[in-house]
Amino acid sequence: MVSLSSYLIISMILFVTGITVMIGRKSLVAILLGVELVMNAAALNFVAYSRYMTDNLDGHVFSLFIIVIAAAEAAVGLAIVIRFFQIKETIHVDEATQLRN
Amino acid sequence: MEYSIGSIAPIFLAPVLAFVINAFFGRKLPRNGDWVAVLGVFISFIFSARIFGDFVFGNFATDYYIHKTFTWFDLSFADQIWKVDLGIYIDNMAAIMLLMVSGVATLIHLFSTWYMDHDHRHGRFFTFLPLFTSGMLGLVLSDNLLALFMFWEVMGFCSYSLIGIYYEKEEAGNASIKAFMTTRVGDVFLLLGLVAVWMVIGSVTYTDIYAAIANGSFEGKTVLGISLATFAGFCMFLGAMGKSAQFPLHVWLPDAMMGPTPGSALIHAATMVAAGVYLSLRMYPLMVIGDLTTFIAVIGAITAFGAATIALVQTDIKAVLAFSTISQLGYMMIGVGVGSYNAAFMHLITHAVFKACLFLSAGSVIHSIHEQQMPKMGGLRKKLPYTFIAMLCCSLAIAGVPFFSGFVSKDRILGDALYWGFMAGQNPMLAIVPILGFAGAFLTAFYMFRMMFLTFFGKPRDQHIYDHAHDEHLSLTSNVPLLILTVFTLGFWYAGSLTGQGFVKVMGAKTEWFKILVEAPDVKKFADSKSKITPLVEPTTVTEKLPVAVYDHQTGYAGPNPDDHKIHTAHVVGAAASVVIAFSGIFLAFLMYVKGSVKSPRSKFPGFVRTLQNRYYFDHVYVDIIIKKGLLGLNRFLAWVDMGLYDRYAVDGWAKVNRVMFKIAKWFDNVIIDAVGVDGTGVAVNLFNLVLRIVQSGKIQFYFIMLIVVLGSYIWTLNF
Amino acid sequence: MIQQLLGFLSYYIPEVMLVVLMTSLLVAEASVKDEHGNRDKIYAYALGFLGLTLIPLFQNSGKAPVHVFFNAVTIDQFSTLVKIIMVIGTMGSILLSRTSKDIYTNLKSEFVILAVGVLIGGMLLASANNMLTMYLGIEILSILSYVMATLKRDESTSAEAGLKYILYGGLTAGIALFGMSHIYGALGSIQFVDVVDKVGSLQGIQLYIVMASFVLFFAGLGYKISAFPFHMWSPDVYQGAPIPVTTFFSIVPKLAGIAALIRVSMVFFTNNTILMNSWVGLILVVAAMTMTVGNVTAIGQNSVKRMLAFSSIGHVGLMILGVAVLNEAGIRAIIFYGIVYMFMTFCAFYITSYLNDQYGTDNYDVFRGLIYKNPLMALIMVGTLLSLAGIPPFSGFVAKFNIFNIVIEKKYYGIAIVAAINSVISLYYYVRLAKVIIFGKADSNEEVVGFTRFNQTVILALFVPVVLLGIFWDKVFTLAGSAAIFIK
Amino acid sequence: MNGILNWILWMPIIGMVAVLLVPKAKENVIRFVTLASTTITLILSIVLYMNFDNSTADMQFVVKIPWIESFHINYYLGLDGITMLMTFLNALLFFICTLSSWTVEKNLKAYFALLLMLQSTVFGVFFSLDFFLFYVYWEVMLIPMFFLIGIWGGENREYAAVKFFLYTFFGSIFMLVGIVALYYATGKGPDSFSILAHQGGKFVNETVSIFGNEISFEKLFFWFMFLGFAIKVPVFPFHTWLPHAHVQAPTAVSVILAGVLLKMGTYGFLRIAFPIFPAAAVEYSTLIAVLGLISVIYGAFCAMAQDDVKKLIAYSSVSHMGFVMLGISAMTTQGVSGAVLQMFNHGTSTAMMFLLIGIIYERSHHRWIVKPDGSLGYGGLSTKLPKFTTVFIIGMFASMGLPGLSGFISEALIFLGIYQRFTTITVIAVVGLLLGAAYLLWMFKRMFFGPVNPECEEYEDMNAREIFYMIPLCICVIVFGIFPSPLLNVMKASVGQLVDLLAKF
Repeated sequence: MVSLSSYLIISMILFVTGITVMIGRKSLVAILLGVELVMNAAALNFVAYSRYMTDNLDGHVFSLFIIVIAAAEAAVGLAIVIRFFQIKETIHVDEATQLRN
Repeated sequence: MEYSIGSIAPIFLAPVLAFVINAFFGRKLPRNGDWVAVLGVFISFIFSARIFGDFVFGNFATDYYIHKTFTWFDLSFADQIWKVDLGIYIDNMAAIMLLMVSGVATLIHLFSTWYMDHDHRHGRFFTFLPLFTSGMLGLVLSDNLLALFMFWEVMGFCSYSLIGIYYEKEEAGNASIKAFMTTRVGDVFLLLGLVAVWMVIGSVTYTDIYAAIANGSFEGKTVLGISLATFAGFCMFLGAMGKSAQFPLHVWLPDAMMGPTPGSALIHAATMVAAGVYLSLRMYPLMVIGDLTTFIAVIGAITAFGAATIALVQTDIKAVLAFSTISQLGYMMIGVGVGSYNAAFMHLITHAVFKACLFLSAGSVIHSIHEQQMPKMGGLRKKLPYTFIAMLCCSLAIAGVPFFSGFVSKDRILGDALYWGFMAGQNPMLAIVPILGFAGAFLTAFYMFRMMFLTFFGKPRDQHIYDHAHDEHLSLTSNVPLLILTVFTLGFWYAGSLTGQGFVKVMGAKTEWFKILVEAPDVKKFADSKSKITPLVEPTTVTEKLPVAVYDHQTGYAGPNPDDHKIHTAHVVGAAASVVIAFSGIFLAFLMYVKGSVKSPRSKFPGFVRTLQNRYYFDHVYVDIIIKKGLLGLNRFLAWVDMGLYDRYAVDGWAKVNRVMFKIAKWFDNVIIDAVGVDGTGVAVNLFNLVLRIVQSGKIQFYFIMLIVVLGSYIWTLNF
Repeated sequence: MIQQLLGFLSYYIPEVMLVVLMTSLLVAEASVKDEHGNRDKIYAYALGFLGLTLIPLFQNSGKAPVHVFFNAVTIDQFSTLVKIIMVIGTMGSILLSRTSKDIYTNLKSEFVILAVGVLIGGMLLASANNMLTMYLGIEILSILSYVMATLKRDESTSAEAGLKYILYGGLTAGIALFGMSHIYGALGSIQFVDVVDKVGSLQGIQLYIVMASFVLFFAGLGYKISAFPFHMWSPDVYQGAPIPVTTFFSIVPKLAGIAALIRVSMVFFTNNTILMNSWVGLILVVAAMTMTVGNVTAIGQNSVKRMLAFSSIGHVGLMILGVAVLNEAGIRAIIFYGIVYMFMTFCAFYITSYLNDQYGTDNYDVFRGLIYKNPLMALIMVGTLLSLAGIPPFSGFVAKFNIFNIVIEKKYYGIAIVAAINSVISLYYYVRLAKVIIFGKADSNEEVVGFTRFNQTVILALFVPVVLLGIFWDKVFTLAGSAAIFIK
Repeated sequence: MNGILNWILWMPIIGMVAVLLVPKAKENVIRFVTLASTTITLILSIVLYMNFDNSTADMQFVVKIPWIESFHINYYLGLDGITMLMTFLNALLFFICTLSSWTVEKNLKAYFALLLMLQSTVFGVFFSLDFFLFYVYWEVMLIPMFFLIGIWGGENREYAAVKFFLYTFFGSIFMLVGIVALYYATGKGPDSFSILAHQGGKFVNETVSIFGNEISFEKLFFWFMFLGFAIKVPVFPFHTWLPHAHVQAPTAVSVILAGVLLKMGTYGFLRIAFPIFPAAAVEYSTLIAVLGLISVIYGAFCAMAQDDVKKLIAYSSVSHMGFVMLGISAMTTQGVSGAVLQMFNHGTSTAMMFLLIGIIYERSHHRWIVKPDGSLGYGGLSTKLPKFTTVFIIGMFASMGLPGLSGFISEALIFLGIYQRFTTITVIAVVGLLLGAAYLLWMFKRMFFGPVNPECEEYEDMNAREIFYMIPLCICVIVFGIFPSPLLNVMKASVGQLVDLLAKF
């Protein structure tokens, strides 16, 4: 029997992985992927909670919206990364240090 | 006798009016308005003379006084009553002072019209001279310490202006500041003493202070652990020391001769320096209960002797007179200290007369030959016969030769001092006071006649100067004032007897008038007088005529007891000694400077002579060490601390702190992230590197780390 | 059902109008033939339409508060007022973009479209009444903002700004979502209407979970209002983005974020003392840190835009204090602050923008001696700076005064002192710029091109409220006071 | 008569608007419009004085109009004895400053407009009986000052202007916190922003909690207010903005700064800090007195070391305002009366000094007593400029506290007052009098005595305009030195009431 805690643990792992990727990886695309992971962790939580803890479908609806939003965000994000690549000819995150005090 | 305010006020107001007229219109008036000044002072002389006449010849009572007050300003609100009354207080002493001040001042003004005739500061001089006089007259008239202080300061200002009248000369400017500042040292203490008395006793009117002393209000009151009477008396005496040029605040007086000679005459004789002694006399009861008399006597003795020694080596005729003034003021203070109240006051008057005359004579000499240095004079008695007569009489007076006024007054002081020092059972060390007094008297006789001989006798040392000296003619403005003053250097005016010791009486019933009329304030008589603390109806006239009392020393004074035969002995011994000392001093001067049979011992003590010439290095210590090195150094240091240190670092430092904070923030971004983080050595990033085995980090990611860390810490803080 | 939905829509006319506007603008832009021609018609249309949306908004402001769309959205005084401010803010930014050279001519209508889109998101956020709508609002707001930040697309700075914005936004949005999910788990509902009741009865571990999750949730909102420690993106983005965008960013998303934050705070923390105490402690620290970091960092800036960006962080710190007090007075203070801050920001950015157009940079140096070149603009700029610093008689003072008021009413003296010290720090850098403007010597006496008569009139018109609201603020303050949050 | 305060308050603003309407080129018109405005204000303030009722400590000529009703903030003006003196001083000094600014060349129009604005704000500070209004005026005053120093100042004017602005703002922002705290402490009632309503020690027993510590409300907010006012006075150690501001400010602004603005600080103590927090004031009076004492001595020491004559006078202001603080901290009738009188007298005498320095500056274009290279900047001015010297002597000796001139009575009263509470401090403070004389005389000697400096040969004596505007000050200094009653009678009821209040704690 799959319990709530299993889902929560998985989502926690997803979350931590996502954060770690965002912090650690140097590729902009990888960082965007990290964002997706974090969002998916949340979406998973919603669904799991909706299934186990509550009697409504709010969580399910929420996770659907998350998927849509994540897609939109990824689209915009990739567009910006492409723009960045066109200008800098790299997607290495450390190149984005032009703006500073 | 009733006095309306109109018969008293002109004494003070006439010279003030003269000042105002001269200040505003002096330049437009003929002769720059000098006649206005003379007239103003003369009017006050007329009114003073009337009061003097009434007091001395009309009433002839020791306790008669006039006291009128008016409210100056009033701070009363609801049930708090506090107001400041000023008033006029004339007793015998004040009446005598008024006559002396206005009389001497009139003559000095008259003389000045001649002396200053072609001077380019003529107008300015005659603006301040009447103000100066009015300051002194106001001081004498006032019934309380506050008004006294105000006039006291006005005189300080006038002396500043008169001494610095030739301000284009460097020394004049310095001398004027020195005069003002040195006296100001005393003044602020006088103010302090005044404030202390006022706030504890509730009034600074003389009568109220006397009443407070009689009622014991001073007992048990302390200021900073010292009894109030001692504190206040000491502060006031410091004020008196400043104005009356007592050691160690005497340094300004010699320099005060930078002004025109008649101005010096006014400062040295009738007005400013007299104010200090006058204050000491007014506050004599306070000095007594404050146990300050011994201190005063010792200070007086040191001043009297020390100034006399310095006078020995002076070559400038005015400098000799200046130091003699200090010395004589020392005698007056000895008089105050030893309880010789009457004689001290008499010496104030006699000294004023002969010192004014001496200065005017010196002025006459200087005006005639345009030279102040005595070594360049000599033989002038033929050229300046009237001046010579005047100066000789005055010198005899100051030396204490019988029949002259100085003998009467100074020898009474010395007699009392002799008794006080040797016979009154005091600390034997205090015998130093009469010893210094007599030694000073000898020196006085010597240096005065040194001056006389160098100036008027012998052969001209500088023939050129002698030849160009103007001959003297009798004229109202140039030498009649001298001669008038000369007349009053005779002793019988004051003593009523030729010798001053009561042997040959010439004035009948009024013989010894001075001695009878002037006595130390008997505080007990004031015990019931109305206090100022209660509101008075204004204008109030408290003219009281108390029963005539025979001169009778009350117990409670440290002064000599007239019943004691010892004092008589002391006076006789003192008089005899004085005469001997005076003549021996004159004789020694004669031997040294006319006969030349005694060599001056100067060459044997070059070091001591140099010390004397440098006036015991007081000026050096004050100006060069205390002021220039100490005070200015401290000032510069503090100013540097203020702007260079405090303002720059502590105040502007706040801006710097902000900038540093900003730099830290920037450094965080740049160094930690770029240098440290990118190179893989930064602490935070490096930790992640180790854990995650991911090689590098970047700026955006640093933001992430910060965010996570802070968020984590928020959660941690909130939940545990 | 349809009838009910139409009934709901009657409250939602402004948003609907904006959606219509946005789509019609897309069409209109597509029909523009000359790519580099001016777009005055589009501007006139957009501004006029935005002006029209104010009418239903004002109508809404008179109505009784209500939850619409099945508790998903609430229309109350507070949200309506915030929306009005946001609409005016958008109009101002759009007006600025018309002349600004910072936005390429061919992208001008794009700016308008995106701004209207962000406005829609902001409006949704301001009246969001459950976590989903709130999340949607944040994301609509954010995603369009990312694009706006990258609008100067040929420049690396702009691209970098967009990049930073989106990466940071993605992370915080993810974290916030994660937080929301746990809140949902703990409380069993995403509706604020239900949350209010359930929060009151929380016990033990649940309390901790909710608190911790809320902190995560706060990351999403805190990032939009750039509160410490979520502020780091904002100076970079503000600097990299074109000036009209920066202007827009410092008004609309911020206000929407604050509105959401205050609503959430009221929902979660008025019914539970334990939670409330924790939250107030946290938010006070956040506020103190936000203003301190913002003001201190603003000191050393040489770019005016960047300085204003950091200073806006400082102002947000003050506005957050209005959240911390959790009462009507706080809301009132925030609304008033928002109104005033909007006008001040406009004045400052307008003038900066024109100078930036003239000289190609926004360094302090371009302001040097402005008083000799254009005295009126210089005086307005100085007045605005003084107002930002909180000097009477300008309205910035009144706004700050109100913040002090609510804080001291709650007896948070410590934070009042921090705010006071921050005022001094902020004055320091504002005066630094004012000093340059007035005391500096101009290099040349050339006219500043951007200040046409029309633009000057606009700036003057924007400056008038800055002064008037500092003197006669009673009416506006009463209006702000009517802005109650409707929860149940 | 009731609206007269409105007229006085807004007359300068009317003048300012008029000045702004005049075309820039018509400089004489601008000057005369300004002069007309300040003259009318002066006349109105004299009318006010004549209609003033000495017998009551209540506020007179009260104007009260609701302003911000949500907070019960009123446009609330009133006048008592202390204010009356300050009003007259303000009107007089601005009248004189207008005349002394006749020769300003740079941007005359803006200068006069700002000057008039400054006058109005200063009146506002003195008249306000509503805390909010008071604070607004207090702060608005900074703006014209900032511009006046920053634009028309000397070489280092920017630094001075910013420093003045920031320093004062630092103090007043804390005051704002205090004001708001008072509003809530009195329960947001209709009088909660009224200054008068808070007076009388109503907060003695209240406490506040800061970071978990219970602190007396009075003590805490007394210090908040203290900070605001002490910086304005300025009391050591908050004094360092003053020399900068004075040295850099143009003449008229220095006059106003020293003559009126510094008095706002002490006025704040008398009107706000002491009556509202009497218990704290009494408790900390020793500390205030010590700070005052340090100001007196330290200011005097620093003054003596200055080579710049304006800086010297600036430090002398620190010293003299120290006396005012001493008088205030005495909390006795004499002390407080003396302090208020000293506020007025320092206003006139320092104004004279600054004006005179301005006059000589117009001729020499420097202010060095001793130039940085060690040579004298002036010398022998007495010979060249007799009229100037005469006026200078009057101003200098008044500043020094010479009896017969105005400074003396106030200083004497302060000493009488302070002696009753702090004997030791009195004994040390008299040294301040001594030092005061020393630095002034030394400066005077170096500037006026000695041979005529070749550089000074060309200087002209004061012209008719300069003499004309010095005359009123000379009259004030001399007449009020001899007859202080006109000033003391006006304020004694107000002072008495304050002292009565403080005596209860």
